[in-house]
Amino acid sequence: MSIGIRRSLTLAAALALMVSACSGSATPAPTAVAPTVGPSTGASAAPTAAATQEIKIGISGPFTGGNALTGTEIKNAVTMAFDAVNWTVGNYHITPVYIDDQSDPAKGAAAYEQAIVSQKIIAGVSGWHSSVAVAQMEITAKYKVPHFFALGAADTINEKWASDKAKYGYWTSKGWPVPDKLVVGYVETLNNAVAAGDFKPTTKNVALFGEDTDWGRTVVKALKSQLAATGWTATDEDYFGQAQTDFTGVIARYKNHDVAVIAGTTTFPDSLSAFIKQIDDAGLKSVVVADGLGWLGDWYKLTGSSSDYVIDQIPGWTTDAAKKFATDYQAKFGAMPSPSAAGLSYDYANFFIKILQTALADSGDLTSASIYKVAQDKLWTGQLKYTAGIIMPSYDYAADSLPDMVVGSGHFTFPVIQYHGGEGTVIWPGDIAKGKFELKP
Amino acid sequence: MTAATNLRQVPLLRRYLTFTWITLGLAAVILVLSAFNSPSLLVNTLVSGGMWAMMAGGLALVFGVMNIPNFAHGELFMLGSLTASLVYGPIRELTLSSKSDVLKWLGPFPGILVACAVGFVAGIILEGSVFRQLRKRSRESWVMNTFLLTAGVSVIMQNTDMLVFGNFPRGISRYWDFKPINILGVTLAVDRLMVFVIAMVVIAAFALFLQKTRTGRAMRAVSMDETGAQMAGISLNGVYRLTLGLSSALAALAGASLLWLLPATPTVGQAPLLVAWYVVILAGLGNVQGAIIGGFLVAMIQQFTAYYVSLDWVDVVPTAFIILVLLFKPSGLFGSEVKGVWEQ
Amino acid sequence: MTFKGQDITKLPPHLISQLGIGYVSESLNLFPAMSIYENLLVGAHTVKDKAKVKSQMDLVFELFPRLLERRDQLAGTMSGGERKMLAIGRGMMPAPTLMLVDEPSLGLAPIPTLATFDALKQLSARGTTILLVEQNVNTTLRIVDRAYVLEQGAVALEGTGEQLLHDSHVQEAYLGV
Amino acid sequence: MATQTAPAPITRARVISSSRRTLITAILLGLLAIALPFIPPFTGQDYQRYLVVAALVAAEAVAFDFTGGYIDIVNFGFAAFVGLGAYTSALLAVDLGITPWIGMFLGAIVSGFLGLLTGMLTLRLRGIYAAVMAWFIGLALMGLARNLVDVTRGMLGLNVPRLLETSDNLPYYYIILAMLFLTLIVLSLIIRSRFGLAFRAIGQNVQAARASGINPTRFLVINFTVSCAFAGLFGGFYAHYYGILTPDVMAMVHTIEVLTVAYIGGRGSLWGAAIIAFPLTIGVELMRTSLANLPGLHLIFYGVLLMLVMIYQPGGLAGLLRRAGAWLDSRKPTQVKAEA
Repeated sequence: MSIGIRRSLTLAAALALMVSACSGSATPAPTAVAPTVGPSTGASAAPTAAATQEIKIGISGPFTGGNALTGTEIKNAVTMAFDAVNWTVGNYHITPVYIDDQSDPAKGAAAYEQAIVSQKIIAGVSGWHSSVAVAQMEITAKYKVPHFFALGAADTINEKWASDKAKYGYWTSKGWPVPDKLVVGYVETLNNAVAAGDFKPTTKNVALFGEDTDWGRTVVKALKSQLAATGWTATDEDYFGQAQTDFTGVIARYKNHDVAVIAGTTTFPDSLSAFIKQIDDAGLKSVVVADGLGWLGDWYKLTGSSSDYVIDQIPGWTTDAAKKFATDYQAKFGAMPSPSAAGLSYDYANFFIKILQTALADSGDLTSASIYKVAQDKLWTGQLKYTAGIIMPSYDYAADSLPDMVVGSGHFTFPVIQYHGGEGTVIWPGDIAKGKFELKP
Repeated sequence: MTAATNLRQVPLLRRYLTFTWITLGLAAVILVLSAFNSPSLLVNTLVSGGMWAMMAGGLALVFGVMNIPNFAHGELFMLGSLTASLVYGPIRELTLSSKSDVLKWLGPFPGILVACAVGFVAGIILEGSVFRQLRKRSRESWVMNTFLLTAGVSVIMQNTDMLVFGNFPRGISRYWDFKPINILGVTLAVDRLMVFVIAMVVIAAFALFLQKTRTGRAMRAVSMDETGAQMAGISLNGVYRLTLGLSSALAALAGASLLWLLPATPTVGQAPLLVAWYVVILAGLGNVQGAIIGGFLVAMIQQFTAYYVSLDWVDVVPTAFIILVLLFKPSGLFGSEVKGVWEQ
Repeated sequence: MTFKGQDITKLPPHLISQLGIGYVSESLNLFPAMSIYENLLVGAHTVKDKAKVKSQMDLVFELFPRLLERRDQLAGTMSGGERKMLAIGRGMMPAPTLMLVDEPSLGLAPIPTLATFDALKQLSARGTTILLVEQNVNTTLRIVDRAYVLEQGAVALEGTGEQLLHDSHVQEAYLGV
Repeated sequence: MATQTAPAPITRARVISSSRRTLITAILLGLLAIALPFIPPFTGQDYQRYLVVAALVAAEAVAFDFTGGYIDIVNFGFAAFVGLGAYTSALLAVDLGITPWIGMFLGAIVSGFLGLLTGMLTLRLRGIYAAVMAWFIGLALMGLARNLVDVTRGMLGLNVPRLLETSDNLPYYYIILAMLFLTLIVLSLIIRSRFGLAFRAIGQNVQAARASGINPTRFLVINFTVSCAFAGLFGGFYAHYYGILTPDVMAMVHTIEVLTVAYIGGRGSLWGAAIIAFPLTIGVELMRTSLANLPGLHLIFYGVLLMLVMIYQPGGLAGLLRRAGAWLDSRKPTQVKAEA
């Protein structure tokens, strides 16, 4: 009996540990919210000019799990942007609510619903996975809470958006266009190099690779169709899961197929750096397009000189403001940020703050409804754009691009770059190119 | 008594016409033939096989001696990887800047050795603080209970690593920054070759240890008959401690020597763990010798799938193959009625 | 329970063996996938002195020449009698002062049984105290110095082997005379 | 004399009272589960979503325990069977327009059929091998779901029509709760029938069971099939509740999630898993949101809890309650005596 009691006590202690861990900051029981109630959240009190009011904003991303690295960058960058305005817009004080989707659509949807209902966020910003976005779109539609600039790119989002714009329009905007619009840079780079005589491939064979996620599959699909349209043949197509680092068998096959170009994408830093090193080790002279290499801030530490002549598509820290951001970020969080996750999220967070300010100026208060109105009236029409960003010259949307932004020179565009010694040189588009495509000797 | 019949001497011909030997023979023939098509298949099979053998050997040891299906084996790999990156980071600058080739060759070893030691200590702590506590109380449903315990350890270690050291990959481009060398017309990075050499040396030392030393014999004895071992004056707790220590040291060693391929992240151990499980199930749980051969077999299947089919199927094909093997040999290729960590 | 003045009730099994108590269980607990030689070596696990291991092994092989013939055969492949010999041999390896032997005749044919008892007798002649638990009363009583008859958990009779062999109760109840 | 005759009636009384107590407790807990959405904080939509998740995990854990806790074969591939049911039902709805209400049951049939095949394969294997075999079959299944992009859309994710028009969580809760009750009742009835006895016999000792005239093969296969069919049913619910399906649903982590609940609830009790799923699932979710600044900390707590339970209370909640029940019973006779 005494053993039994001791065991029970231990179990009780463990449970107590668990409960006390969450009770500390658990939110008080919310008043019942009817499921279809519209923009009631947070809108109850009429704004009084002087008194400071509290609002909550959701910041979404994969903060734990396999993509936690990217999620952390997003979180840090958004936090830095809000820090700069002291978490205030007019007389509103903003409290962040971090929505951790754990890279899982089901968990992402649950976390988002919790943030809306219990924490009472009135709008959300940022995000990473497309599959999570699709699941969260249901939630934003259900509560009519607008969400801005999640980086999920796949066309499943566009399809869903188009299927019922009134409903899914609360997923107001994507922060990343469908890959079709971006990979055009690679295809043009390659074809221009062939036309100019800088690249004289013996075959027109291309090997395509991608991580086995919505992102990887969409990019490879886009690359494949655009390359096929310009006379290339995809002889190899491989997808791989997280932490795949042995590519030697695949590379042996590439060798036999005599591929002229190896092109693909992954956000897994270990996979991509291993791939590039192994291509180099095997002595392959093919042109390597490694989309996403620069997404990891410290990638050069992993690849070393193997990354020379590799082609990527990423904005660099080119402007002084961008360099300052990168330095500040590194000082604060101890690691180099990536321009695509941290940089874009930083710009979008600032754009989001601008939207909040506009909503306050236009409607006199900050509610889900007033914020959504700005999206409808000003963001979607192109009236409101953000040109003070550190990555892109301009972030703007147009009726025919929605939910994507306008892509192209002077707007949202990813320059194609080629690496030498860890530094990228812009080689496309022509108007901002700083160098020429070079073949690996 | 079944043991006796199973081990009773069988005619030489029949002994080698078993499912196991036919499979291995076929594998060898295919491997050699395919080498004419692409020699890299042979070379890469050998090189990756060495890594898997090292990883799976430790897993097999723990199951063989202690009956623990260790799902935290991947986190010990992670621990090795992390330790090596922390230790090697400062040393790296030093050796890279030095003119001496000897220093460049030796530079990576302090990190690898420290990682190995840290792994050993971690294993001993794990045994004392977790498995020993359970053993003192109950050995009922031991295999499943310890499986859950290791799952718990895995979750705790992964997330602690994330909280303390963060998510960003701590990696290096290469350990041994020399020109790739050419073997059979295959260019092979020096890192890859060195890992193969390390794996072979460690496996050989490990085999010798198990077969020829007093302690190694004690381990094998415990794996076969715990009561008998106690009667002979062997301390079970001592053997358990050493077993988990050694197995963890092997995993940490693998993690450390693969740092150039797999940068240290909290989840870096998951993929190697899965492969190690493929290997031990294919070979027969708790059989170190089988695990070493199985490591090469799984490496071969993976290389062939990647080469002839596509990378997409690289996890599915070994799985299907193992299911097939289990249909004919329900306890793995080298499984037998007699339990022993080294003996087939 | 004490041995040489030390309480051994709570000692872990491996320490008991280190005190010089050897034990041969009725199920033998051999290491089936090890050779005879290796089984004996494991038996000498607690002996650090290599020369002593060698001399003990020679002693085992002298008592059981059959084990020497099959030195490299796996324990799992041996016959019942040979396994029993090996178990006793393994128990002898640390040169115990007291050896507990549990039912050595269990499952053995008469001739191997006699051989086993003969070996035990020789061992005892060389100075090892042997505590034997046996149901094979007739043979046992002929070789032992002292015997105890346990009935329902208590000692019912005790004496030298010779005395008990001629005791009327023993003859009636156990020898069927 | 009196003391000698006393035990018989008391034992009978004890049996009746303890089974009556079990029944009353079960009904009370059932009523509590039904009333829960009206008790704050569960009135909120987000908490009601937790309730749905908890009830789903509870139902899965019960189906899991039916195999793991009785015939002692741990189905490491459980999540894959859930996923198979989910994909079957989802694809039927997407491609053929079959209503989810029928699709879910067709999914259950498909999962059950694969469970039958798996059961027949794993029969030859012992203990951990059977578990790992099921795991590998699950991995192979997940690989198929990932790679057959033309059919499943792979990692791109499948948009699945939802079970109901409404996005309110409450009706979903009652649907899954009804499924949970149904599962508990059906499986308990099976366990109480002669099947249950055979399952236990096989789980404890296959050889002995065979010796006493039980054909283990048949019972093992039946058990596995039933468990997997239920898994498939819940998979259908999963797909039509979340509206999006990716092969990740079949991942080992989900099996471990279910297995953990089943084990902390107590092996071989069915109801232990059903009860513990609620506090455990909701507790972890709350901890995750309240510790969002230290991501991963909630998982550490979870791991520690799991380990403490496995070491100090391997019988889980069911074992604890059984002991508490026995303790209550042991007090009764003394009361009787005192009154007498």
